[in-house]
Amino acid sequence: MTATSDREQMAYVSAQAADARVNVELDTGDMTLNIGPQHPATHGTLRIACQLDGEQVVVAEPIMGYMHRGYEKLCEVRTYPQCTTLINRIDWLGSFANEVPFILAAERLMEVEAPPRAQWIRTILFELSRIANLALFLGDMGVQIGALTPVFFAFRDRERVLNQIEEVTGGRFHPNFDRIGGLKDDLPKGWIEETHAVMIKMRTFCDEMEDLLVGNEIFQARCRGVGVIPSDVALGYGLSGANLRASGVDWDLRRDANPGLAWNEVDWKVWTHPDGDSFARYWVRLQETREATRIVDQLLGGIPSGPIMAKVPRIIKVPAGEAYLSTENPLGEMGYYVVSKGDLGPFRVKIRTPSFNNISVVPWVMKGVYVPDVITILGSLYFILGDIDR
Amino acid sequence: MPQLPGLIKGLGVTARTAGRTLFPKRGWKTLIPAPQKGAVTVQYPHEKEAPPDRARGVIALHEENCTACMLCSRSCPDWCIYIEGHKVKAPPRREGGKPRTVNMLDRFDIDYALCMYCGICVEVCPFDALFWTPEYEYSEPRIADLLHDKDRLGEWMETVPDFLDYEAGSEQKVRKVPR
Amino acid sequence: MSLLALAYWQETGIKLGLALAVIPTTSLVLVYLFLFKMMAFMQSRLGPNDTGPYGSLQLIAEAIKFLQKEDIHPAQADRRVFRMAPVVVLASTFLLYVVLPAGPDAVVENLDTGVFYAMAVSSLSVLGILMAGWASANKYALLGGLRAAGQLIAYELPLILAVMGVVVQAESLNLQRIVEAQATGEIFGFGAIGNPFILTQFLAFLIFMIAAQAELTQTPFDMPVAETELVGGFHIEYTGFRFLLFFMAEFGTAFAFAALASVMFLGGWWIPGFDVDDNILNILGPGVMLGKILLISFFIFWVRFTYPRLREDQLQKFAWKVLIPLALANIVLTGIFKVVF
Amino acid sequence: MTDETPPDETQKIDEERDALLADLSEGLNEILIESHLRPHEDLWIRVDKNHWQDAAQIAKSMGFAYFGFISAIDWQLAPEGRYEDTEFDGGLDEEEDPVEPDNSTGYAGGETRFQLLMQLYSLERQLGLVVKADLGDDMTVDSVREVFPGADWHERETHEMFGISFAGHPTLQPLYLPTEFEGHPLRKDFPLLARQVKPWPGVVDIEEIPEHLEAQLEAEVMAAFEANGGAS
Repeated sequence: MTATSDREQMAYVSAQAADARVNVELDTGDMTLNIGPQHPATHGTLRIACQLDGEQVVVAEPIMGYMHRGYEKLCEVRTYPQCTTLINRIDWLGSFANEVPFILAAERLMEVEAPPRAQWIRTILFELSRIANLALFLGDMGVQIGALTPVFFAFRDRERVLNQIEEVTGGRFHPNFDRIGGLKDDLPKGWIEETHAVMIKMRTFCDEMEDLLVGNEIFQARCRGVGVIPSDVALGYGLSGANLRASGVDWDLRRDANPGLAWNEVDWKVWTHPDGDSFARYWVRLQETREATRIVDQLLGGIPSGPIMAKVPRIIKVPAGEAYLSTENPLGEMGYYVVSKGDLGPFRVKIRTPSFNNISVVPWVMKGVYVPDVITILGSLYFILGDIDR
Repeated sequence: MPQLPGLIKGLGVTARTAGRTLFPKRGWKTLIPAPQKGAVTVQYPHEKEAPPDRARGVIALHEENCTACMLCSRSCPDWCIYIEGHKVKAPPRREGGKPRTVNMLDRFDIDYALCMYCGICVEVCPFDALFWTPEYEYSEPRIADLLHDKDRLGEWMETVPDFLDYEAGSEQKVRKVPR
Repeated sequence: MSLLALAYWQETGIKLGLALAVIPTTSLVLVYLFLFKMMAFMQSRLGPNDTGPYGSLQLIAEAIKFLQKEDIHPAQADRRVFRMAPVVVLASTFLLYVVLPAGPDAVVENLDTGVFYAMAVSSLSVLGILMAGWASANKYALLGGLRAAGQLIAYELPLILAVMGVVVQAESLNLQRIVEAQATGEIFGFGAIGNPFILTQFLAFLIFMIAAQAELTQTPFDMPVAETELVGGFHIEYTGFRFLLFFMAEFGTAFAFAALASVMFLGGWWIPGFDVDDNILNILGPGVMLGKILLISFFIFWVRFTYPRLREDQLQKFAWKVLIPLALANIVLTGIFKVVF
Repeated sequence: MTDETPPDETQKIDEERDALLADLSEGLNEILIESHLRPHEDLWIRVDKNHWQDAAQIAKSMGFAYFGFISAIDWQLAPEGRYEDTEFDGGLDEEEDPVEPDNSTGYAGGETRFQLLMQLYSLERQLGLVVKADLGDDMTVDSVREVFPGADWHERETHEMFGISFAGHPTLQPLYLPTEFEGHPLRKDFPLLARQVKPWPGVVDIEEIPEHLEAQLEAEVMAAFEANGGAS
């Protein structure tokens, strides 16, 4: 284990120094600080074992599995409609977005396509869950570095988005609304208008965050230049989503590998930032939230009429085959590698979650930072524990 | 135009929010503090949150429609629906017919301690016997009490709201709740 | 010039009783007004509103809850030091109240070296915090305690240097004399509102407030507590009554610093139009003081609820590279003006 | 992607993937064993397990620098099925034919029980690629940690879940499971205890009327029916 060998090395060096009668009184041993499993900065039960020299991190090693639920195994014993219930709970802040790639993968194997109206409503709900998810990040990042108020604003305004999601799907957090071949139900009357109003509120929220945090000199001092991830490292570690775009890589699956949802019907922009530091990650997410409200506004204006369900048999059997399908989820690229053998349920599901890859860069990026920066970096990488542990 | 320092802008945001919370009213009434109106929180035990009609609060059972076909029980991902039934003979529908064999429901339990609120059972039910209701106040101090039997599930039927109308452009038909 | 002729023990008894009643009350007022209500309004909430009218008895309920809790020590803790630490911190707060004047005679002890005493006593709390951090046998607590020590030492200096400007202008270390100097002072011949030193010593006031914020470990400088990284820092292992002591000390000290600021910069208990030793000020003075203290606390807490926190090294840099040179420049300038005019 | 994709676009995407496949077979040479292409969708290649690391290196040099994931597939059929009673395991509808056990492996073929899986992206081509490799009995393959640093955790996960070893990986300790955990949970023969401790409630069927009582009950019902005057 690298941590041990580093420690031994340090001990060896200090012993040598003592022999040489160098100023050994000033030399200090390392201290291991366990951040987590129960710690407010770990949004759940992640543990970061930090080797500290004073307040400086020598080695940081994330240790997870405290919330491993074995979804890949559980999916193997469930039918396709039953799987969406589980998949909802992977990234619990942007649940609807979790269902979409799985359903799309199953649809690809079955070679059915949802009618356009269903695709549009899917896209709207997808973007709404992105807003709900990122809004919480925008506030939570404030709490991570000590500002109390932003997170309350985030909870206040996210609630409006969740209400909109609940009005359609019946579930605030776990919509379970996507079906192979379409959607469970259509939009209720008056929903489009309400959602327009909510989008205006969300843009105000983004402005508030801009004034409260982004423009704040203390926030900038804490975030600028902290946890810089260059683009080649980001690609090698498989970072995705805003973490990748904050490193200057112009890659968005919504634009570059659209699996059939309505994103290419509207006018929007992929935001990138060249810096690759914590501030860039926050800034990109802020712009993405704004962009998502714009996407929703445009989509709401042009929902095509028609059915919401394609013709699918009542008992769904997916033909044998393999498909990997991923979408640009709030946290990054979420993909499902579905292997089917023509049965009622999938034969094997590999869930490629964004947070798993995003957090795997932690040992690399946390060398030599201060303890408070550990929190800043963790916060700005933005993970959801269910998304790491699955 | 010189930019205001972000530190001062930030103070402005919090002060504005405090003002809006304390004095939410417009016009001359601005001067009367009314935080009860300005705050976005719902004071739960005193006032009730009103979930949307489609909210998945609890499942109601319309027992007359249930034929004990076991579909919901078998499609439940959590295995939390327990059904038992037996067949009985029923009189024919019209004069001169033969007696029919119908299913009688003996037991219909949903264990809400296990339920994941996915709604698959409501969806697969071909006879309109299961419905969602937005009711949410049924927590219990003892976990075993979360197992609702068919009488308890039948009581929820009163709280089932009508299905909502659809947005323009929809081809869905609005279903009816059996009363 | 005493209001009533009392024996020494009677006077001491009254003063002691007053102090014991006042300090919990002050922290109660601050917590209720700012931590519960103002913060809630700033976050579109209502705050506690079930206990008592508008939730005003919430803190008393909390105190009762704290009192019921078991007194827990970590197994590895240095028990005696662990138990003593909150008392040391609270003692520092109590001692601060000794010199705070609320009227011409309404002061526990009118010390000639009042400013010096207040500064000296307020830094006692560092000792308690260090004791708590070290004795808890917890790494987070240790980090918090050491951060607190580093921070409080760094900020003691600008705090004292900022006060020096006031002392030079008032020509006294006595807090009552500083109030008098402000009451009798004139600005360019205009003396109706006296000369509150915030006008002439605005820079010193700013430095004092920033340093006080750091001394109180309020938000932009709350690294020793840092809920989201050190999970409470030095008081991570404290529960129940001992935690309550820390809590009370925190807000009691905030009140005391707001009082010091209003005495030194806002003219203290004096009301324009009254003689400085008017007896009526012994009655009205505390009210005036309370108003000014709440105003200053409002700013302290407003900043606390709005800003994120700095990093320890950034804070040290800010103290040594910005605040201390500025404070020194302020003293020099004040000295020059004092000599010239 | 709307219902009718313009034909020229179809052609174009196909060409892209065809060209990619041609490039890959040139670059990988004899390492490439088999490939499979689903037009407009994805490309699978199967490489020689002994050259797993080389394949990653070559793919990276050909622009596939964006790492996706590494995992594995156990192609053995699970002995317990879905843990529901076999009578209904084939389908919720009882008349449905029982599913034929299918022992075949997936796209790009394969001979062994375990197959390794790696997904990569090329940002320039805007295409994805799935690389597979058959694993022999020694269950060992070279680590690609040096090529893609992100593979570190994925290899650890694959190691604990399937028992596949990665030569050259310094810390193959469990990522999710407790250190003393025994077994490899994602192998098909690893039992899922949560489903074994509780019987499936769907196994209960409706109780039939006992045959010897049937005629009697029928008569009773009819008697009541007629007494009622034909109204039930």
